[in-house]
Amino acid sequence: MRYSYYPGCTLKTMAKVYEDTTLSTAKALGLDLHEIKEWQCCGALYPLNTDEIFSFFSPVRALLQARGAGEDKLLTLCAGCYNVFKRTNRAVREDKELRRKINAFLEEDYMGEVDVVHYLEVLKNDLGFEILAERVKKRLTGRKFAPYYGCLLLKPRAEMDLDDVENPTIFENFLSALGAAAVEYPYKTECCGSYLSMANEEIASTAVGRILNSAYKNGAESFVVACPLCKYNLEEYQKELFAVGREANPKLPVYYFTEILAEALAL
Amino acid sequence: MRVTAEEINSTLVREVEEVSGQKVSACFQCGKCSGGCPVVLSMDVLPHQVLRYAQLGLVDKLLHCKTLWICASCQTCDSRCPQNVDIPKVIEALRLLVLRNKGGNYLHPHDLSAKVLKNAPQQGLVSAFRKYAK
Amino acid sequence: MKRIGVFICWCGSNIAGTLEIDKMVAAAKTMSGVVYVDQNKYTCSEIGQAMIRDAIKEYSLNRVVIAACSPRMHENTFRKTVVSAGLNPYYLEIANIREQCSWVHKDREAGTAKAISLIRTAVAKAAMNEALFAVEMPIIRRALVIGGGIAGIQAALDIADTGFEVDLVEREPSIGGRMAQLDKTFPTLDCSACILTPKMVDVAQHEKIKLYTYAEVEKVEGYLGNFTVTIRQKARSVDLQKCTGCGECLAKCPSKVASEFEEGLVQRRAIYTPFPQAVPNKPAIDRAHCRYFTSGKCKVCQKVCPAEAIDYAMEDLLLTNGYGAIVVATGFDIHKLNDYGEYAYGKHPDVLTSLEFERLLNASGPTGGKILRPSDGKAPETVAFIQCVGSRDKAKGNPYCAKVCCMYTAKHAILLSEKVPGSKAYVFYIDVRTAGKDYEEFYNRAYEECNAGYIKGNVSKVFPDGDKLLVRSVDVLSGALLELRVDMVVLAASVDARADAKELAKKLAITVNEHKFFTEAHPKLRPVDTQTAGIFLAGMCQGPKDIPETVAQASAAAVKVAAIFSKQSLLSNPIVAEIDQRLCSGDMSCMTVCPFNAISEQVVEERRGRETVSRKIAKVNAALCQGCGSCTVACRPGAINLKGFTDQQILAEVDAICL
Amino acid sequence: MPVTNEGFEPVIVAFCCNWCSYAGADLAGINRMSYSSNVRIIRVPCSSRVNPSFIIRAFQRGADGVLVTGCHPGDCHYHSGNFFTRRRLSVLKQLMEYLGIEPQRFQVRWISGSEGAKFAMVMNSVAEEIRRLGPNRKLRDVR
Repeated sequence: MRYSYYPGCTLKTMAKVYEDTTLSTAKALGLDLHEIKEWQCCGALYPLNTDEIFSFFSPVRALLQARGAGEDKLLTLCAGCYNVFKRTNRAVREDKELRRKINAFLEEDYMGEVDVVHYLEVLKNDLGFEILAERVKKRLTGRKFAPYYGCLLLKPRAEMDLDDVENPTIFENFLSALGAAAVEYPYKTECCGSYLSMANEEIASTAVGRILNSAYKNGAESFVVACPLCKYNLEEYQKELFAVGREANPKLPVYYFTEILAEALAL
Repeated sequence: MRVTAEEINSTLVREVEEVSGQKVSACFQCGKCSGGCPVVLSMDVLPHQVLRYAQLGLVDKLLHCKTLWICASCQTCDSRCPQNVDIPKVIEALRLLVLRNKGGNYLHPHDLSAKVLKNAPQQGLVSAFRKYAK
Repeated sequence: MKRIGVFICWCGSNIAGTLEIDKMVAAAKTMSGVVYVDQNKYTCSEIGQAMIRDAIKEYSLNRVVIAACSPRMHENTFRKTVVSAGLNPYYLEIANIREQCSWVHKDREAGTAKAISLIRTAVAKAAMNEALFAVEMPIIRRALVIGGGIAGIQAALDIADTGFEVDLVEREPSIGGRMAQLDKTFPTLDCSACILTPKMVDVAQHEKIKLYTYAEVEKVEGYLGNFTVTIRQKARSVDLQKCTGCGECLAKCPSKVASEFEEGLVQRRAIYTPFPQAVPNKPAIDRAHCRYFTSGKCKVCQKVCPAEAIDYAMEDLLLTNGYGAIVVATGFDIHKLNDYGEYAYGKHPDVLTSLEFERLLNASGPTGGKILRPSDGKAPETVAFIQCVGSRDKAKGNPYCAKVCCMYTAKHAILLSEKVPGSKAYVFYIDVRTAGKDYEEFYNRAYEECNAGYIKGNVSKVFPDGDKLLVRSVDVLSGALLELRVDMVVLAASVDARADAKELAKKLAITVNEHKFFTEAHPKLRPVDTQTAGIFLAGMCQGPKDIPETVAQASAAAVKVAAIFSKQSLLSNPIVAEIDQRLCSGDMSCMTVCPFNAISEQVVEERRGRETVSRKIAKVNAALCQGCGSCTVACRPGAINLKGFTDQQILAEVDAICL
Repeated sequence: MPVTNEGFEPVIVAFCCNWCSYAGADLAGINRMSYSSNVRIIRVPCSSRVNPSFIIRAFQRGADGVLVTGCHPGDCHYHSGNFFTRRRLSVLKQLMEYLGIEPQRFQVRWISGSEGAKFAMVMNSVAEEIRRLGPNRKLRDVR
């Protein structure tokens, strides 16, 4: 199975481990990832205003590259990139006027031919969690993870269409394929504070505190995430919460799901 | 607070509706947005009140509220809104009304803490500057 | 030879005061085919009508034009007049010179000129009028009621009490419907079973009512007065004649399945009566869950049955009966909450739907009428009631208001305060809607006397938190953010049309709206009728309504049925479409535009030279046709005409007007 | 000498459906709402009974304007008849405009049985528009 692959800025720097474990696990599972050339930052956030056009170009150019390489799927990892790409692609497909405007600026016309997929989605739909379970070399029996979805993977409800926004199960099913236990806790889809941590740290810290408490109370030993920003917030504010003594819980490590996948595949 | 008929017909509200693509009149004030907002405790104007003030034409009040800089666009509210109002889009439009004015930047690079500069992922920095500055 | 008489009415001074009668008389005399013209002060009076009758006889008139008030006023009066003089009623034509001339035109000359034009138009049409005959159609004076909830029960009893036969078809093993599941009813707190059960027994004992439980309507054909309906009597596997209802089998059956009647809170057996007061109080075997039917072994019920009533070989029976009218009373479904993960329904046992809570209240329910938490069997001290779950929600649920939730939640809050002293109800609402007699007072009682806390704010999320539930909401009015730890959450799940409403509508040739509720013929003036004559609606199947409204509509439907049955036969409306077989191309465009499914295909055999060929053409069912004429325009070869309003008649009118 | 429209009294044929618009006309009468006497009504069971050929025939026979009125869409006595009217007559309207007939000469209006005042108002405005246009010369038979 071949995919065009868009890494995004963070995957090449702060989240190098996310990319490394993705590439090694994909290879082990027989998934062929081709990084597209000359990609630019996706813009990190999907534009929420109707009078913006320029922020669509970068993702559409990447999608055009995927199409040019003869691939029908573009794989992403960072939840931010996934959100921007998936929504942009949907907008191009559904909004005729927007499509006309975007194409007026581009060398080639893009009509939304490529599908945007997340690695997690590929593992579920293209490989299949049953097959993944068979390929696991070292089952993570007895390990208790709190799957943390965050927002960008799932929302907006109508546009992302990855899983149920209130009761998602894709992480849980992934974990059970690896032989690990998923902790059920009601904060798994509550926002971690996102980019507020850049300027309003107090708010992000409060948000993380609630998630941490809930996961811990329900028996979690660590978090699994798919987003570098979620990982940063969960890790950074756990440190601070302990430093100021507001939270009595021990620190829960935060892993990218690909890290534990690599472990389970004994890579 | 006093509201006049002129304010209710404010053209600024039309501008917010145009930039956001949302109809503020669709909101029937059920409050489901505010109840579920993960950062609502830090807001001075609650999400449902953003729409109520907009319905009353009190855009000026909205342009000066903290809420615009606190919303994380996590889309929890709009994924539950029974009237299909995308509140993050309304807040984005208000934020842009501020940012597009002279001196409207909310965040400058020198505001960032050393910790953020050292450890924060690019994704977070790019997002913050897209939301907080021109 | 057309011999047309024209009669011009003064209507006192209503017409004569503003139009020049003499000029009209003079003009009418010159019109083609007119052999007699007269005037009268009040044509509708007995003297005026006698004058027409006499003139018809004396001058051998065979068409009559009356220039007077609107035909919507006196067309029927004058049709009877000409009939009494031996003419066909459709030989009459009316020129509306009062509402359309004398009352609206002040200029005497222009008004008179227009009146003359209208008379000329009426004369031109009358000259082309053909005799039309209403056909007498016998009525099968037996009604079918589909659905055995309170709506169907009431309709069946009311029809039967007028002396006509009724068949009541219910698909569950017992009648009773949703109302049987309820504990008390608002706003009086009558016990639901106490007022419903006697009616159920009445149905079973009424000599005019025949009850088909565990049965469904399979096929419907025909029209008002003469429907042919096929009913599928599902194999109950229990012989109702032999069964004594002793209940031996119910206790011994080894297969268990979630009880529909108890909303899944407890289990029933595979052989079951849905609830203790069931009518008939005899079980049925749910073959999908019966051990014998699924594995071929068991037969315990047969062994224990003292009456030898168990019959595993029983098969579905198809019964075909004739009915003159049908009442549809199929009720509603509770909205599925799959899209409301934020409320933790299904994730935490103490999050219930309102109907599940209703069963907890009920003395014959799973807790014997005690309000106890499913998780630990303790009485809840605080209960959050969340309104509008799936209602007023364009994004994930129904855009409409379910209408009953505000009131039953007030009831729940009141009953909670009675059953669990010291408890507290929090009601989270968007708006409280209490339009109805004594409803507002009932709601007042909930918060004034029964300690219910009403909070304007839709709950955003319920967080299971140990053995408690954390409810997060805003108080919209104050802007206060609420985080309440409660013991139980009750969700006012919306009401949906039945999942299979569309299929039934198709069988009945009636329509549904975008939410699959059956549509009434007119939202204000014909709220009980469907647009298919002879089929009526009662209860929630037409849209959300409470019990009093349902009962009122059911009784109204019964009167509509009785009104039809009060006659031995029906006179058909002769103004119907007619097909000229020779011209019909069989392209069936007419069929696609007919709102009443009155046009169907038929195959006719025709001689072509020496050969006999068969070809497809359209056929009008005169009993179904309502005479709108839409088909006449759709017909490309011009093979369809509307009797009484033929192309030729209307073109003659056009020509006369434009003269 | 140029042709003028002075003293021109148009003939306007109005097809009214029995259940709404004809009842509306009756109501205008009952309330004595005076309107232009140029309008002559032909009663049809439903506006969907009006064949486009009737309209063309009226113009050929010298009508200066034709009006078709029916129940408001959604309120049709026959449930869906006026939806067909709307579709068919909008096609005819385009055809008429293509032929060079002024759009005001042929109009379709929705008037309910309770709208007597609207009936009178529509009749007046249509009559006024057609009076301004002058006689229909284009489609009239040469007679």
